[in-house]
Amino acid sequence: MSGWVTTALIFLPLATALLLWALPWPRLWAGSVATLVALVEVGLWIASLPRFDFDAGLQGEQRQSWFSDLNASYHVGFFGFSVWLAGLTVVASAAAIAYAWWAGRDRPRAYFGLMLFLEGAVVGLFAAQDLILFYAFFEAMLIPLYVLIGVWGGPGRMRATLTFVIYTMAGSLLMLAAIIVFGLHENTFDLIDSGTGDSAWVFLGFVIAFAVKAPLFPFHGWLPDAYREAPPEVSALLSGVISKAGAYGLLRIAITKFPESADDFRVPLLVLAAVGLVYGSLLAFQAPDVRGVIAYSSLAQLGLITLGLFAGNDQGYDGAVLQMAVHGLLSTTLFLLAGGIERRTSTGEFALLGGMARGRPALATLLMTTGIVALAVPGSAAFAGEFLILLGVFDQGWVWAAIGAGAIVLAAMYMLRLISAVLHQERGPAVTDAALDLRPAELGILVPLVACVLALSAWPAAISERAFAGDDATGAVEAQFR
Amino acid sequence: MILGALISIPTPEVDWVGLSPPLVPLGAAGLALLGSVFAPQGARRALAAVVIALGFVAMLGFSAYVYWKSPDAQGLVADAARRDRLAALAQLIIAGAALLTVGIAWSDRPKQEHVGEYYVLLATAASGMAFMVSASNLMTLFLGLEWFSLSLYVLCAIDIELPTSLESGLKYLIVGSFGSAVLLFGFALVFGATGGGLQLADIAERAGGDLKSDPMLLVGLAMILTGLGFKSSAAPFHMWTPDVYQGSPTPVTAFMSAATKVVALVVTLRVLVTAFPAQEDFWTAAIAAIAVASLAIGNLGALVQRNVKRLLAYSSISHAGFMLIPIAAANSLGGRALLYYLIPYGAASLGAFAVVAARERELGAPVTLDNLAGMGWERPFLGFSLALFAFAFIGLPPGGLFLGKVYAFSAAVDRGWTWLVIVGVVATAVSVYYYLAIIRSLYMRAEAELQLAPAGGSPPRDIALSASVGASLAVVFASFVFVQPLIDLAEKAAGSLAF
Amino acid sequence: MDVGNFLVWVIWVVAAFTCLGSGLAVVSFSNPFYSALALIGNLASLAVLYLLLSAEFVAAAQVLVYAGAVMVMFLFVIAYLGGRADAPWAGGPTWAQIAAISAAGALLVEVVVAVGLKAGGRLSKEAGVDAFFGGPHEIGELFLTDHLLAFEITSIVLLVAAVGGVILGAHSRRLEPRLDR
Amino acid sequence: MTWYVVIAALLFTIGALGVLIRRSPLIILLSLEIMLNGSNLALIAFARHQGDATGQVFALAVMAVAAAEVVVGLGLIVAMARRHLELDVDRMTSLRG
Amino acid sequence: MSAAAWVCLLSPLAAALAITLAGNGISRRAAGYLATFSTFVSFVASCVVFFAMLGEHAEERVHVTTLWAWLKAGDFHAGLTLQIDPLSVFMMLVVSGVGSLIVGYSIGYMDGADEERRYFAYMAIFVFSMLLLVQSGNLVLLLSGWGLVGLASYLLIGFDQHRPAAIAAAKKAFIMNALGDATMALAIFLLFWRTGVVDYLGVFDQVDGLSQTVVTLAALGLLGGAVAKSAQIPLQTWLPDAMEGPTPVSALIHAATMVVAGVYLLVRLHPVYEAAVHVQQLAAGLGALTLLVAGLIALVQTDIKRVIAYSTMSQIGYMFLGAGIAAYGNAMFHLMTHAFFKALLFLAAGIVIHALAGEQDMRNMGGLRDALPRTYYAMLIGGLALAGIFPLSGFWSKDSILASALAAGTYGRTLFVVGLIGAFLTGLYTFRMLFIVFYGERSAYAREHLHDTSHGEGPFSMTSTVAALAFLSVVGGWIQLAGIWHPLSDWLHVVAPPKVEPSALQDWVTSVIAVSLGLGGIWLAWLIYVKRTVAVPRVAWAQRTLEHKFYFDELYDLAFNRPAVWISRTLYRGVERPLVSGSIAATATSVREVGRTTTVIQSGYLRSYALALMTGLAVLAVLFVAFR
Repeated sequence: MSGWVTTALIFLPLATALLLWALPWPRLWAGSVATLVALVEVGLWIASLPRFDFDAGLQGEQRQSWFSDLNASYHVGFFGFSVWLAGLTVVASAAAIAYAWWAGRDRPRAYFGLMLFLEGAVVGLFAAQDLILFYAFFEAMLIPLYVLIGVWGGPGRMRATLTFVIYTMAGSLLMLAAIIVFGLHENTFDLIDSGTGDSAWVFLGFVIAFAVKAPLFPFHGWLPDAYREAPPEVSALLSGVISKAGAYGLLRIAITKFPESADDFRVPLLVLAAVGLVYGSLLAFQAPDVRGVIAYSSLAQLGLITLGLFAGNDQGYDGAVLQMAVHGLLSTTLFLLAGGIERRTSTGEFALLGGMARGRPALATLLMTTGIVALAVPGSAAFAGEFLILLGVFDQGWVWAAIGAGAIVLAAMYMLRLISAVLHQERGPAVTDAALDLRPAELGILVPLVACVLALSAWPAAISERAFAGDDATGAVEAQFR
Repeated sequence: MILGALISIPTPEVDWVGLSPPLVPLGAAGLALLGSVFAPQGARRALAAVVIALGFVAMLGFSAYVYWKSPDAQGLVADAARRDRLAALAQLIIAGAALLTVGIAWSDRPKQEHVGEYYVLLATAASGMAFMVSASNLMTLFLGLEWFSLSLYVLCAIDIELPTSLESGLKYLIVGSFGSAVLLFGFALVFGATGGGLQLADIAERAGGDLKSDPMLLVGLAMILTGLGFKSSAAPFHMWTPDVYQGSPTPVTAFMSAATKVVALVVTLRVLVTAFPAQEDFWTAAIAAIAVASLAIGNLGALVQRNVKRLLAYSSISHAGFMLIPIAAANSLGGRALLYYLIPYGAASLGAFAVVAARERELGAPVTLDNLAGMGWERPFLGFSLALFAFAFIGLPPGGLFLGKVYAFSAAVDRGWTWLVIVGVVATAVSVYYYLAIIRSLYMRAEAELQLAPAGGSPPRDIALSASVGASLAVVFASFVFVQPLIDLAEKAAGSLAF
Repeated sequence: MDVGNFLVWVIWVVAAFTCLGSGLAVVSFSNPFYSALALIGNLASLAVLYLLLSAEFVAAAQVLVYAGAVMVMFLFVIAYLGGRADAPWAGGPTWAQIAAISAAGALLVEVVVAVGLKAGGRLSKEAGVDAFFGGPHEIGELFLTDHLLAFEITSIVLLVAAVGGVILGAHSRRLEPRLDR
Repeated sequence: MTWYVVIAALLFTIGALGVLIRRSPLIILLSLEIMLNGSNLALIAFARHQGDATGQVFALAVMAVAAAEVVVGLGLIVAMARRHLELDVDRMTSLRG
Repeated sequence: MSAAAWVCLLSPLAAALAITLAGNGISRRAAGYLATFSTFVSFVASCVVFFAMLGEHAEERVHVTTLWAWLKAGDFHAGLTLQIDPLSVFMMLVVSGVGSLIVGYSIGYMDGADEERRYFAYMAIFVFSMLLLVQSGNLVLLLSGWGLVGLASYLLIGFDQHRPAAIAAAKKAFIMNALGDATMALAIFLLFWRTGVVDYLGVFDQVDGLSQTVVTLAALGLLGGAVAKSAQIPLQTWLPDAMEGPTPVSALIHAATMVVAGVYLLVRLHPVYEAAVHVQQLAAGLGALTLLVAGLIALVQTDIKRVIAYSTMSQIGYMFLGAGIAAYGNAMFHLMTHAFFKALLFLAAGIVIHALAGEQDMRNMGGLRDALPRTYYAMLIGGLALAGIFPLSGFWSKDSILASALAAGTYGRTLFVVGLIGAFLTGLYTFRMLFIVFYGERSAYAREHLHDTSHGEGPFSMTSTVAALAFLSVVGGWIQLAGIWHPLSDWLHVVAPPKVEPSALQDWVTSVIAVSLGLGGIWLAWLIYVKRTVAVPRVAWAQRTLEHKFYFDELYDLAFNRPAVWISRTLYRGVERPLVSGSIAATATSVREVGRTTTVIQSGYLRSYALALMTGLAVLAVLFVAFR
């Protein structure tokens, strides 16, 4: 895998975004160009996959000095797990952009430019091998998100978006402090060159930033509003892709670069993750609307992924990566479906929905399939991920696995509640005959996503044994991916 | 005998090239002054603007040349000033800021009186600044300060038919003179305490040893910090800033926010590092405290502002705080950080005020967050630019200010003052709120709240202003990408000082 | 203490107290006209102190430039505007005044303490100076050699001030507010 | 010599006090002059003390600067008076917050 | 052989996918045929495997085949692996055989129902899942099949999507099963970390080396799954509610196949249970308790399907009992015969319900013997088999379990007594149902709604299935005649050799007592419901307890459901809103408030600006001199 592919994956959407903003495209072109570019990204990623050697370390590497006195550079490349996350990003972005194109958005040039900008920033984040570059992409994501939610969001968007950005900024700024302290101590900001740090404070700086971004309990104050008010495809990316940035950061930086602190703080973090898992599940159970359930379930899932990451063994790491990819796809699909439902009924309130399965087989099938996989029915990809995570964390103490297993029962409760409140029972007052089944375009967007999930259900090892070089997760982490 | 002595006085050699950065705009000012007196009324604006702009272009060229040709610092005119890369780089930034200001000011007062003098004063201010950054003794420092300050006092009040302009001018004048007087008394005390003349280098030579913690010297130092802190609008010496920034003509505000900061901070760095290395413990702590105060007051004060100029004024206070962090670090990384930071900061500040100026002209009313509404959609270029400047001010990539903060914080960490970084980080988090408020106004208001341009449609396109905004944007973002060349520049410039 | 020195001491005391008293008067008079007149007295007494400090040229300049030219301008403007009184000490002391006085007092004490601490050292010992010290020759030579640049800049500052004065003092044809900030 | 500096400090303080408590801009300008003169006295005293006439040169320059400040200040005050604005710094509070 | 096994497994999945993807592209009827065909293919493939295996030496009959590594992480490895051995072949035959019969029956039963295609897709998914369960070669795949059958059960119980009761029942079933899945998963984790493998053979190899605690915990966890899936106490309450689903579903999933998965599990994992003998005994005890409790509850049920459902619980209790005392062959034998006669009962009941336009309440039936004679006979066969009357299939299988219990020590003899009481109850409630439905006066409802049955009691697809099952219910038991002829036990011996062998005497004693007790029950039912010479004793508290099913639902509601709802609401009101979101709002407000205060200082008064400067200076100077 050539380094230019990595760079192209990052900068193709960014450049297209600039072009969209700068040139006076005809109204209908913006969406088409954006969708096309998003698909090209997917193609590029797929084409690069066969050339990726999953038994080796960093690939698709490119390095260019940025400023040498602090030893920062434009250094990008992919590991096994990051290539999957990048894949998740391009796939989910393509779906989101195509969905927006189909649904139609006001001021398309601005809108699609921002979406592409977001995509580029996230891919860059997963590829960055330099802390300053990583941070730059981490923060750059916020710009499009702020505007996308603030301009195209729902009625409560102002509060939602402001809370979201300020909260995440506050977290990530702590990380900036941590990065600088770490980078100056190591005399380089390069993730490959630098050694391990031993300062617990620096570690916590990173952890809090990622915990806010993910979010982990109790740093999720921004989550419900943001997920509810954003346009559905933006919520999809938020929960599907961007939340993974937090988990990725924990894996790539916090755990890898601070092995001692990670060990010292293992139990508190496991506690937070477990509490988040249960808490998110319980709140999802009482959420009154579709997006509320998905939002809180996302909180729970990120807690689960964190459990896996801090299990500290192969199963935990592999499972976490697998679960990141699977939850990303599922969450994207669910939010797009929620968007479809809201489009038809102009509400997501359970009290007003119901009975949508009748006469809408495609909607019912897709929502049912996605929901059932999302509640981790055994045999599904999500089950595989959760199984590995809990298997891994069992080694840290059976109680974690027991809590996790209990939370999965709760997951079944809230997800079935969602499914039946939307699809089953009596027809809700907001559901009219004008609410049609999914259109072919929507199917064209959603079916590939679901197909990916089902394919992963048939072969989860595709990711789980290809997440780390030679499927030696612990070894790779101990070697700091060098 | 007296006559004979007079004839025999050996006048010092004058290095005209070294002096060129302040002299060139001064010459242009002279030409423009003549023009604005003798040229016909209708041509005065164009004539003055073009002459002054050319002067600034030449100043850019000369300061670049001086930078290039001055790897080793040397004295100018009997060591009254220094010809070194620190000064040259600062002059370069000042020249750029002044040039962009001409573009911003072009449409400001087409039919007003004294339009020629307006540009003239801009040029004298710029040349005074250019001089002050190179000044190397207490007297030239003081004179340089007064030189550009007086120009600015007049510029602030130049809209004499506006009460607010006069108010801001008078406030600036009185508090400014007060600050100058304090600075002067501080100079006097330092002069008295060290007894070695006025040269900064000589002061350093004598201020060590048993004078290290001499009370008179320290009180003098406190007064100098106060006077310089006043100019860089650092808290608690900042209080003139919001009023003056708000009341002054917007292009003047733009110029002040960018260029005055450069001068004040570079001079602060030069004076402290050159003259008071022995008192480092004192002034680093003081500067750190001032930085913290500025960060706190600037950011908290900005939270509740509605007037955009005032908001940006508070933001400039907070950025003064950020830029004082590397000075407090007192290391060569700090020098680099400060000089790097100034470049994107100056550009962003100029650009933001430029957009405000454009909006102000369009609306014929002061720009508030409310009447900014919808500008992003109606004036795509200007609105987009203002949004980007706001993002850059927050320190979000890809604005150069992000790396400015990284460098500033690195300098503090390098000194071991991580707590200062934490303060900076918290301040940034607070600042997010009001910068986002600008963007919210630009793009996120409901249609009903949009403030459309007044009847008569959109004003004629102001190409000069747009060009200035575009140039500012380019600087802000290019400084993010091309860090190495800028850092090299800054490193060599900081090398002029003995850290 | 001989007569000459006593005389000098008396002159010093008188000048110093005149200086301080007139300074206080400037600050205290409610009528600006009187304040300005008091400032002239202040400047004149300062000139005496300058003379005592062997600064003949500065003293002369003080009287000519300051007390003469600058104060005439002041008086002219005051006369033009009419002497509007504002009584500084009318009414009870406000918190602002108290704060002002305490801040100023604190600073004063600080400087005096600093100087006093210093006084134990070298400040009491004066350097010996020759007859030319502070005379026009020496000052002129300094201005043309070491401080040539300062000299030139002083003229620039005055030029700038002149331009500014013209702009601000000139009659404006349009006085209706254009735009308020 | 100490006493000269004390007088200078006193003058400086009196001037500062004037700025702090007076409301008429004219008198504030006068008070600023007193502050500058206090500095000048200190400069000249130190010059005498060190036998270094540089201080006197500085004082002369300051005089010129003071004159320049006065010119601009008076110009402003005249401009304000012409606009029929009240000459009271406590009434100049349209810019605040 | 392995190819046939894979075909057997995947053919229903392919059918499900095809039906889903085709959407409206195929007719409803075609979907039914496709599903039936695919399950029939599975059956044929099972037969192929069976006959292939017959030709092999007994010791060579265990085959493991892997398609690909399903899940891998470090040391952990779970392949997409099938283990084909006599036990799984036996189960494959039962599942695909009964499955294809019942899917075929559905073509007639579901004719005209809305969204028939969805039904057949679900049915196909179920068959696939059940086959995955029984064929899987490792614990992870077993758990997958375990969960997937739960899913299919959920989908099919809630097939009637607009009925809230159906949806609620479906959710209940799924969630209780998810609980079982969770404990199973924990057991698998434990086994993996102690043995390093998850495939059966690997685990069994090492099970002896494990500590008693580990084995006990693992066995308990696995038992949790078995108990949930097989609706044994304490996780039994979902099964009666599951009768909200269509009747063929009840027959296939909630009688013949899925609910007996727990028994399969006990037998399949018998090395683990034999190592943890207390847990095995616990399973037997739970089975005995369930068979008793379910039998009692069945006495007061009025819904025909619920009566059968409780009888299912009760019969599975026998199987648990058998598996728990290590009489594996007998347990599996009963599993098979139960599949036949219980499916028969359900399908016959289905015909009754069908004929009465969906009515399930027995009080609205009565006297249907004339209208539905063949159904009556079918049901009679099923009832007799269920009651264990000679020589029907139930007799052979149930008695063999009871006889083994008699041979299994004191504990076994205790259970034996319970089993005998159960036999009596079985006769009683079965024939209570039969007599109420088919004898006596026709109810008003029945008179009004009964279809004209002159030209047959149902479509061919239904009647033929019932006939086939009736036949099997009669002869199915003859495959193994206690003490004389036991090919089934021999077949399974290589996988699960039983630990108890009842003597011929014990067999005889058991048979005599059990049959007479069964007949006694029937006789009592006759007296009460036909002759009406004996009145039902009225004991109010007992009746209420039975009608409330021993208050299990109420207890769980109180212990789990309400607390969960309450906790989630309280968390929202007490943590989420005030603390998590509230803290943000509070921080924002207070920071803004501080900002407002800051700007109050910015008063516009020039003199205060100078004062601030002066103050700052004074502070700075004082500090400098103080700290010099």
